[in-house]
Amino acid sequence: MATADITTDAHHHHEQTFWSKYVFSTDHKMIAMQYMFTGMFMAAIGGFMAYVFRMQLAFPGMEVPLFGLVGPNDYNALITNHGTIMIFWVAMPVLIAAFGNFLIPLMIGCDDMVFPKINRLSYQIFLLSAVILLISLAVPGGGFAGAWTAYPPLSAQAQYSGTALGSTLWLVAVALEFVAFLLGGINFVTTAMNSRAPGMKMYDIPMVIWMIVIASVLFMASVGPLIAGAIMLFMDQVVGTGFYDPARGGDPVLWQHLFWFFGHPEVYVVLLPALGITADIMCVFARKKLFAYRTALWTVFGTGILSFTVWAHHQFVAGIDPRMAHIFTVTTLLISIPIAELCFIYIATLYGGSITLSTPMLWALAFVAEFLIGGVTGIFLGASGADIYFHDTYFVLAHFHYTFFPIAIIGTFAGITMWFPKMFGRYMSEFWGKVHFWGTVIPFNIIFIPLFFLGTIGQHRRIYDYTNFPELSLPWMQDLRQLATVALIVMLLFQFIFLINMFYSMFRGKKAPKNPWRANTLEWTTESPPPHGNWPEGLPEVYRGPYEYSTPGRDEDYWPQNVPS
Amino acid sequence: MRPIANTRSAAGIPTGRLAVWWVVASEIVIFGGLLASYVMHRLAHPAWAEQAMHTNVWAGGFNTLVLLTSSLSAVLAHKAAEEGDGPKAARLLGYTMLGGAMFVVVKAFEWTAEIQAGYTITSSTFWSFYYSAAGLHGLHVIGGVVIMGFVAAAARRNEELHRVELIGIYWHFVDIVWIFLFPLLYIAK
Amino acid sequence: MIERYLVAASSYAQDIDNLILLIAVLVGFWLVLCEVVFFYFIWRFRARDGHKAEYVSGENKAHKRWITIPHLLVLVCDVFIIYGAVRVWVNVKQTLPPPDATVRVIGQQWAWTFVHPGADGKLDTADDIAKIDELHVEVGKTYHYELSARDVLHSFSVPVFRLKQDAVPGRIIRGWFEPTKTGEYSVQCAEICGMGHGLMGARIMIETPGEHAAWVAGQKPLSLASAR
Amino acid sequence: MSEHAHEHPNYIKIWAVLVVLLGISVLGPLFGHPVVTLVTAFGIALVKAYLVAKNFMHVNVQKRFVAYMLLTCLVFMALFFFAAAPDVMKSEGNNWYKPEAQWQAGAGTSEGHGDH
Repeated sequence: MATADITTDAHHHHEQTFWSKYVFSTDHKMIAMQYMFTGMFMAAIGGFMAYVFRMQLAFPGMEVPLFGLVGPNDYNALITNHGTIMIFWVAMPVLIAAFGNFLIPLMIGCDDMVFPKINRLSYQIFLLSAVILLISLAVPGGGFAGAWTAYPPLSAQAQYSGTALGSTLWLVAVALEFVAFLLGGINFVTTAMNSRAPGMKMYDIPMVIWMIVIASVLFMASVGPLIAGAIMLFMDQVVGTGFYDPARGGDPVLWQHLFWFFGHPEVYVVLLPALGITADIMCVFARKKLFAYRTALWTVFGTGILSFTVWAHHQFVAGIDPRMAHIFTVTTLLISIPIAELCFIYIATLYGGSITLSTPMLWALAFVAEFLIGGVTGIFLGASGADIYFHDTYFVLAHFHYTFFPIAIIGTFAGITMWFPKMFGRYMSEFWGKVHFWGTVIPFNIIFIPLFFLGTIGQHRRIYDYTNFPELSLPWMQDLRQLATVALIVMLLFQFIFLINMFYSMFRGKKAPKNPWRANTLEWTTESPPPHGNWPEGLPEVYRGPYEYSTPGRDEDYWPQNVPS
Repeated sequence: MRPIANTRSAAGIPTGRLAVWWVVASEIVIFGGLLASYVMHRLAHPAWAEQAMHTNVWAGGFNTLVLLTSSLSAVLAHKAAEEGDGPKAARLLGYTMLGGAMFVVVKAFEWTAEIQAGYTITSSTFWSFYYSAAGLHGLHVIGGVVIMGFVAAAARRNEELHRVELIGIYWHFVDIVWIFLFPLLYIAK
Repeated sequence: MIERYLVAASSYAQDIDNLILLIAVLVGFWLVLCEVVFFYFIWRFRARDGHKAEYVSGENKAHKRWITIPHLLVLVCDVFIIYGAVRVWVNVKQTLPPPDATVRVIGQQWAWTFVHPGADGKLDTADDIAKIDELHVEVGKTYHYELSARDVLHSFSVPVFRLKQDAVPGRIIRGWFEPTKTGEYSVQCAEICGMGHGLMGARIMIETPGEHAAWVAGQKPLSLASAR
Repeated sequence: MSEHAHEHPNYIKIWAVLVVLLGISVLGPLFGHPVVTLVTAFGIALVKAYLVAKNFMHVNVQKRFVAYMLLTCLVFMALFFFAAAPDVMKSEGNNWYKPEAQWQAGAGTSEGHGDH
């Protein structure tokens, strides 16, 4: 990275040591890399957990290779932490923090985040939270085992859970993670609002930036009640208060409201960045303008606001007043309108395009195709009458994996393969990228389609051994479970191809030029990788929207944002 | 070294102030969630009125006065900073910090008396809310005083004067939270 | 649809299955339509030499029609689904028909206690029958259940009834069911409740009036103390 | 740095008003009438918060979206309150009740409702 030594008048560089360059860096690109690799590391742990408990489900009571026997509390701790890690330590850091950090300054044409030191602090708190979470798995009594939703009284009182220290550390880790993302979110929003390149107006901002910013706003506006709830839960655990103890005037249902008031917007917090990444990739590789940019943007605003009004559909049968269910059924089904509209916009964007099926494009298209399945199965759960039956079955589980997997895994791979040349200045192997793509997407469907089916016939969640339920341990059901487990192992093994491809390409891949995909947005106008300060020759100015592909009357089929007309 | 990004202002509000507004917005939902939970429980338990009798209205009222006054000196510091008078701003911020410290000291005496009278955080859920909500607010006061110390030290040297306003906005927000906590915890009986 | 694999044994099970079928048909239509168009576009507009992409902004009315009309149609489908969901919900959860008998269902770590009213048909009398993990009901009769939890959250789930209701400590929740088929079926706990959650299954025996009377007659009444 | 176009109001006068309002809210309960207490406690808290936000925080001279942003957060909290209250605040509802809470309510005074 010799380019980092190019200095401008405004920047004087002293020799960067390993520590100041890679560990205590305030450069947004380095912080993005820190978030990304920490997220990948946590994904490996979460994936390993999935392997262990899927093995237990497929072969109950068997000693799982690399782990050993899975006891009931181990099982509960594994599923709890799998969920927590995959959402809070994989989807959030990679989709929002890593891509947000990397893309926001580059795509809006400025040299860094507005508060580089707060940015660094955000990562450090995040790292601390990850360490605390990992420690919580190893403390006496075992890790927290009350499901990622942490419903009290199970989560609040050690006499019921038996994991006194594990529960508290888990809660502290989650709370710290929220603090990290609040700091990061304020940085993202402020940067995108204030530091745009001259000439970049509201409708000139690339979709992915809008989405990350809206996601950050949603996060900031929804997480507060849960932070308050976490303080109360912490007090219940540690001090012995009775906020959630009905015998002492508390109410366990309060936590459910506090949790899901955050929990549902949180779905959109991770969904939106993935949608944004996909939109940008589809436009580049279809050589098309995003269909109805303004409509799409306002649809996303609408989704964001609506997402605050639907949370209690997670609680239909959880003891809320049955009359409230009607309101939340209506709002939940209403939110299908903007999401359907976005989906139509994505499909319409392909119309009349010139589509190249490169690796990033494959991931982006797979995101849309798979997320559709996750989206429509949500309707069953949002409709109160049908949810009576489906609640807490594997149908729910398969549904949200069909949303979260496309978001957190497919969306992430789309983003990484798209911006890898910008991040490291080299290409990844297309061939191995495609092998990895098919090796991930096909097994993914083989894992979860059987689980949809098992859920539909009444298999309930978070059970470590179905042999206790004669109706659920028929031989053919066990076969389906084994099928899902085998597919999972295949999928996990294929991830090694990605890791090898990524690390090999990072050092040995073919050198990439500034703009390998012939894209319009600003990040492609600087070096690959961009030096410290991003544009050594001066920051760019913006003259048009981000999606001017195949504009009539031009020879080239793209028209970068920074080229004067 | 501040990035160029920090000096841009496409939204029409200086970056620092914009960020503080976002901090305030996210704090609103934190305290909002806590207070909404408290109000629900309070309305559900009329019997808590009896517990609330044992809070010290005069201590709470005095603390309200202290915070209102400290807000006054904070806003006067902002005015001084805008006029470019760093040392005066620093002195006024000093009064605000003094107010914050006094608030915490009064709180300490008040809590000591209550705990000695047997009203601890686990006595009942009313007291749990009382200590948790006031405690969270108290942490914000302490945090504000600490940050204000740094801002005042810089302002004394006529540096970073815009930060006087930023810490002031935060401080007024903490004040407003107390304006609601005071009737909720002390007066409603 | 579900009935092929799981018996529908309550009066409202069929309604819930029908609602699920309705949703499946409506969303299935949209899913298939979207996926077909999506993959068709990918194939139809693949990159070919000497072929440039069209410039479609999508901002004018003629273009926008392609998304506004479908999304209005989605709205129409939503209205049908809401109507169906609310109707089922009101019937299952909100309005309770007058009961023939009431059973008390108590969840605790990690077992279900079922208190049957006994021969006199009333709870809290000397002939109540308390059973662990065993619920006996009579086919064709309307039951109310009174659900509570002793320690943490549990969820009273009877898949053949398509019924599920969380048990919350500190609350008594009432609901109803009417068994329509005899047999022995599974009762689950569908809310994680600690280490033994995976063991917390019970059985429901749906009996003919004769069988049920014989079962009641064969039980020794339990003392009142254990019933509450 | 931005130029503040606004005039600085007389802060001391606003502070004096706030202190008087504080006095009223402390003395309000002495009348012993619940409605009076309600108004003096929470009505005045709203007025005080408005005065502080407008004059000390200068919300009124910011770009309009700052006020909208803060108000939106408050609206979300109100939404949260009204959606959670039917479960948490009430001691009985459609087909459910809380035996503990009803027992307490029966033992305690029924007065105190409408405090807020």
